[in-house]
Amino acid sequence: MRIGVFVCHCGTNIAGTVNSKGIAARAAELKDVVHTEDLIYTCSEPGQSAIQKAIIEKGLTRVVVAACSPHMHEVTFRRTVEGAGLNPYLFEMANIREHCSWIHDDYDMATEKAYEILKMSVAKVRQLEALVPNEVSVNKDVLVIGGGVAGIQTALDLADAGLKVTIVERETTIGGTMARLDKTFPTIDCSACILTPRMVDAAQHENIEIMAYCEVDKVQGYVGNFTVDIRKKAAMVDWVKCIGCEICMQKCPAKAPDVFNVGLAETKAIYIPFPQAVPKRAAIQVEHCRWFQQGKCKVCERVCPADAIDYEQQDEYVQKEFGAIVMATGLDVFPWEEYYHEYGSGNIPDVISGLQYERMLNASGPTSGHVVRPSTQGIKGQEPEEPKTVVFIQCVGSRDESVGRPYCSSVCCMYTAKQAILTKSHAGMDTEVYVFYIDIRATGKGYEEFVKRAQTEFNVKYVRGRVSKLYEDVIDGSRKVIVRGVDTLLGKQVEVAADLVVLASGITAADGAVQLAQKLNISYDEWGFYKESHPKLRPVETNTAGIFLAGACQSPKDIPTAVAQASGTAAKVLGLLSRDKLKTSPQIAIVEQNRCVSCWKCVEVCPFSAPQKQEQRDGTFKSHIIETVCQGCGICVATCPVNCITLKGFTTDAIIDQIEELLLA
Amino acid sequence: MAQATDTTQAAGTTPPGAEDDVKVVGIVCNWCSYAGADGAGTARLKQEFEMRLLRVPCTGRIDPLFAIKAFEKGADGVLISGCHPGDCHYSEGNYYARRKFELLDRMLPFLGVEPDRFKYTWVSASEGARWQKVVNEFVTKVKALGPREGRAL
Amino acid sequence: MSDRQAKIRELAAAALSEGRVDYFIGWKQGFNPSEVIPAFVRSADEVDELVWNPLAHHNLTTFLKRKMPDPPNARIGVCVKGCDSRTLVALLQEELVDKERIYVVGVPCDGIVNRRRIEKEFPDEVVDISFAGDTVTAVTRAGDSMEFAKGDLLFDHCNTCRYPNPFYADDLAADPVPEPEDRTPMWGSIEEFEALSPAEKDAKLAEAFETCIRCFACIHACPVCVCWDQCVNRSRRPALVGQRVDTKENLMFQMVHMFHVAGRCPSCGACDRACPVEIPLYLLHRKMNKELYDMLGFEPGVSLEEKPAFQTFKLDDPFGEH
Amino acid sequence: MKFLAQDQLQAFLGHLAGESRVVAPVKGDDGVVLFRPWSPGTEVELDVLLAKQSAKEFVFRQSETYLRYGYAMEGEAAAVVDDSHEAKIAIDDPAELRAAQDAAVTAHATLVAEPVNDAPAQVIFGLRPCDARGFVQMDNVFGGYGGFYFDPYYNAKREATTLIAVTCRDPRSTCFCTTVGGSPDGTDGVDALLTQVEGGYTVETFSEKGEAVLGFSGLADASTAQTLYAETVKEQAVARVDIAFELEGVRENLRANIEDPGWHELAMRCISCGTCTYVCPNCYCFNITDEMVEGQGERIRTWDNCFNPIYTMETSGHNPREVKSNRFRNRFSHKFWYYPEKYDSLLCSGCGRCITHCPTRIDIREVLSVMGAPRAAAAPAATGEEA
Repeated sequence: MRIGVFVCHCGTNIAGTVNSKGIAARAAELKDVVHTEDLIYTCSEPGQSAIQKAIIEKGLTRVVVAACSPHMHEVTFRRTVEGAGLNPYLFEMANIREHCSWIHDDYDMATEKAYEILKMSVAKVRQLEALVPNEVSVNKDVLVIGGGVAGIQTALDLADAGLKVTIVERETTIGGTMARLDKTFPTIDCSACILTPRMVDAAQHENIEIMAYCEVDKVQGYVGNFTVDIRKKAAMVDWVKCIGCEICMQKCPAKAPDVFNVGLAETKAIYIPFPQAVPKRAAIQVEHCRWFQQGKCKVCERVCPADAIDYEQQDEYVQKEFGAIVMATGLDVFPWEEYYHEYGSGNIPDVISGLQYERMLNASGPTSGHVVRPSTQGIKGQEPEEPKTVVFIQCVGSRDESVGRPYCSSVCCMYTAKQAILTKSHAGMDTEVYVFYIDIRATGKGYEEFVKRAQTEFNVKYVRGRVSKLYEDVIDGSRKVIVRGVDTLLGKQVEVAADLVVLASGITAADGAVQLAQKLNISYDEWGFYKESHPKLRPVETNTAGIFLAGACQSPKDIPTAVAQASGTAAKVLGLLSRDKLKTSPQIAIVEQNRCVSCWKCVEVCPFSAPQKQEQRDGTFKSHIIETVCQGCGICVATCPVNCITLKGFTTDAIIDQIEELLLA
Repeated sequence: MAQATDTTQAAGTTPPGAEDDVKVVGIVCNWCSYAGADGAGTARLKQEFEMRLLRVPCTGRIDPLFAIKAFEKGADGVLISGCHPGDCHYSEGNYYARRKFELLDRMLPFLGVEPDRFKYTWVSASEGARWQKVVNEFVTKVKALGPREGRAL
Repeated sequence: MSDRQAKIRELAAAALSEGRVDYFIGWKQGFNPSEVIPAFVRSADEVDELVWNPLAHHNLTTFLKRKMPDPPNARIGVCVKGCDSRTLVALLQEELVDKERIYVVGVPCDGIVNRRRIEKEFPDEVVDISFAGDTVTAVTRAGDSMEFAKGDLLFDHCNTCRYPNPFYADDLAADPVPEPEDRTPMWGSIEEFEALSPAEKDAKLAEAFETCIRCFACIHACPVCVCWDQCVNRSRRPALVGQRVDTKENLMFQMVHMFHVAGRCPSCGACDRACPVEIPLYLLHRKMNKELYDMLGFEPGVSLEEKPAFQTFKLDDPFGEH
Repeated sequence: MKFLAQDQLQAFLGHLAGESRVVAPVKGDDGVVLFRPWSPGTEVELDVLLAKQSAKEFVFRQSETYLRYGYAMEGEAAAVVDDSHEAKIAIDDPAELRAAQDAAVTAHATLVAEPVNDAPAQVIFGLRPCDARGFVQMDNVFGGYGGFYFDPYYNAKREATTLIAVTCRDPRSTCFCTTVGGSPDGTDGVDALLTQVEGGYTVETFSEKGEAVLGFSGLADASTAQTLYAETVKEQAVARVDIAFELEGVRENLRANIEDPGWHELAMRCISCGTCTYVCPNCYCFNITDEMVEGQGERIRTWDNCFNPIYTMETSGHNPREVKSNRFRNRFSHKFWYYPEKYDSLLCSGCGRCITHCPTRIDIREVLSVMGAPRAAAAPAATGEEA
């Protein structure tokens, strides 16, 4: 065995705290180590070729690189050693950066620790064996979870490239958040005018199947071969018959809160969210339906020209096979009412969220595009009042530790500017518009200019400072919302008596995102946003091979960014599925059958049913692990009492040797 | 977090070879805790010096006997860390591990190993700060107990 | 007692003469009349050597496990006490014993005498032990005799027994003996050890395991320890346990046994009784079962349906951080 | 013949401890009597006839390091260089490559090995004649009998050991020394023999090592009465040991009965542990293992036993004695057939420990009276895969 040890300086990242040269020299005393070397940037071209040079010229049969985290460069160096003709699995990485030089200050101690980490890696590399990947065939169909703009974009890109795509959308229509927006910044072009054609394209695309009002119930399998159980929720309407004529909706006597319009208006128990819905199909909200709640009514059944109503309908389950899965589950609006009691907890009618205002501005919205004060709505013989003074408050549920949302929602500054401008155009230029902000984040193309326009052209008054309190008061006979805050630029208290206050409520992960992540075994951060595999190098992949991210499910995004990422994701998926066979990791478990005592504990514990009872020539049964099914977790290995199951790359001997090496007096 | 910064003060201040020089083995899963430790490193979160990490795919891979072996071979503390329940990359590994290590945790004191010398916990890939806190608190406790020379286990 | 003995003989004879089993495992008197040992009876006319008395401590289910039956496909009749039946159930849970090939005679039990407690009382050798009601009379070779109250001689797990009647049996050798209303387990003598300081515990263990001779009696006598020839304690690859026979490795050796039977061992005490140097193995296994019970309310071998504790889990197991 | 007064016993042991380590039967807190290194003040347990284990362990260690070795990397290994590299990694000709490699790497592991054989002088006090005879029987194996292997490790300790035995005043029902040619007052291998009499012990010596112990000043000359008393004690003891089976013809019968199904019957209750062989004063099978970490290692000899299921496992995976009853048969046949054939001596001194310590009380006397006697024409053995 000829081991080569390469110790990285990583510039000063490592060498600043660890004597890379020193431990490289010391490593020469370790058994089987025939070559040691320290390199300034091992991952650089010269660094990698140094390794290859040594492998070839000194006939190294094992390689240890002491540098950064294997999560960073294990793949890189595996390729490097493979390039020099060495099996890539005869390589081990010692993490002396993230786990040492970056977390310690004392040079001598850090150096000592780095050497111990290196020794452990050498002990492990001695135990490694050459491994060869398996190949599995790939299912080329793609599942897109979420039918918002990101999901639609990914689906269309993939479908155009010839792949079969299934969009699973939990609402009755695709469109997501964007479908609820009026205009989009910075172009102020109509949101629906951009989106609805794409929705129709998706619906009509021969390669796309839209499964609306469905949810992913269970996911099994692995990259290239996922098996997904999908639950078709009972709409109480036969969608094959339904023609989306809306008659049921007009005749239905039962009112229900209008979720699509964020509660600004009411809809019916049987409903279609909006006129351009795709698919345009009705569904009954059972909890509001008279028939289901009181056992009488059935008006919809009587009026339906297509005889589509089916009160007996049950949830259905379908199972489908996919090669890749794209998460595009989008976002929800931060529930500010629960957190901002100083803003009235939602009890002040004239304090509304940005999304509510978006609906108000929308021509097909509850007020047909008229800007009104909700407190003056629905009063008999009185027209709703148009606000004369409108105040926008930014960063509600963003950049606010006190409500556990330290992050920036990244879209509020811009949509506030947009809404401020639209307020002028809807309610007249004479409307007083204030924006309370912390900082203006206008980083996108044409964004800064857009904000400037709001301030100059539309004379929107930007006040830098937080609003500490909102409360109602009656000033000269008319009801106002008093906005009390501070102007940090002038350094004085300001108070505005507003007719309408719009909160730029931030973005939070979609409701249920975490539960879904757990079904797919992908990781997520503390706010429920899905975690990318690497923030810079693998921004659209998850840690679970074959599962990708698109749009705001990963982090708050505006439309252009979401769409750009969605197309990037599509490209990644295409890259994956362009192959007919996939190499699977060879770091899997294997049974040494002549030692198996047939206790079947492995069969019991495996989450993937990889171990099977295999009949032997003598008629007895021994455990056998199906290579392509095994995911290499090693649960069976730790459960096997005789230790006759070996996890390649993480053998018990390798682990024990590392422990003993470390504890060696 | 507050605590983390507190314990940070003490981090890495022990000179090598001091009598409270202890050896601590950490066995962590590849997907969550190892990545969490990476995160802590990337964020330059200072940590106690004595922790040495061993990477395995999943806490489900860890045989309680590894911990016992470590103690037998002279470890002064053993830390096991993996994905939070529900987040296991292999969906179930940490559930099996949780049972095994709960039993180990309860048995070790009976076998003459002080409770503070063993801990099993969950640190996700995004919890670098938590990792720092876990390491510093654990190692500090082990240091307080000192080395376990001349112990049978 | 003797009625149970008669019934055992009767059931054994029937099973053998009807050809339902190839051989029948019970207990018989040892060479030393004060000892009872396992008996293997192959024909109905041998059944008279079968005995039942409070010295019948052997857990005969050990002879059902992998590699024990001779021939391997033999149909076997076996006697089980309440505690023995729990190891049998544990074996059946994992299909380590073929239900179809065994005929089980359950013997309701009112406590087994720990012979070692008697022997400790005499320097001389005990050659006869007789029972009259709750009085036990022991006679030595020199003819000295001493009387004991049976209650003082019982095994720890008999004093704390909650399941005196077999869980699993095809026939019973007697009507079930009264069972305690309260099935909450009691843990007998471990509290004393629990009370020691870590250093003291370590010292005690060191003292005990220093004398271990690694004879594998504990492991081979254990009914649920089935690896036998493949036991990882013998294995050099992986080398989980060093072959050096010293206190540390001896302890490690026992840890392997303990953790490999965790969740399947009802602490029947077979290992403890088999140990030639009297290492208190029972203490360790008892503690393990106590903790399992506190953790999960789990008792091994009390239901054919349940899975061994470590081959399953609950999403909401009530421990660990969340 | 000398006399050692009971009250002089501790002083006597103290005297012996002056020159050498003293090992004696001592009762532990758990009431278990074992041979343990003796230290002044420690009570010696002579009432309990047999210590749990024989004294074998102190000459033929259960686990003995007899070789320490280390690998050191020498030669030109480290090529500690800076960051500039022009990679020329194209050497096509394998021979040329090989040459380049050997030229480049002179680093090689050198092995340093050093034998270990500590044999401090020791006195094993309070063992029984059967234990002492056990050593004599084992001597054949390691002592180069008939030009066979001479083991320096065993012999170094054996020579440095003085055996002071005590007559079995009260043999147990499981004792059968007389059956196998021994005696409760046997002198085989005994350097000095104590016999318990009124108020103390008579002391006889049978070798130079034995005479050496007479140097103790606390010894008196034994009175005639004491001498006579000792004789009586011995006679009574011998009378109390039963002849357990007919030794005559055992070897032949074992050979004849090798395939007899009786072996299966007798082995039924055997759990195939190693207890009998490990408590036996002369079972000598051993195993050899290397324990190594980071180039530093020890070669260890540890007891093994023929009941170990993998005792005869071959690297091919084939195991000629996979069947339990075959291993069972081996132990008795070895002691009373194979061994005698090779060394012209039995390998059993009749201490009976294997009987009293067997978890299922398998009785060597029963086995030999059944299988060591003529059997009805051996029926084909019940074949079984049990092991």
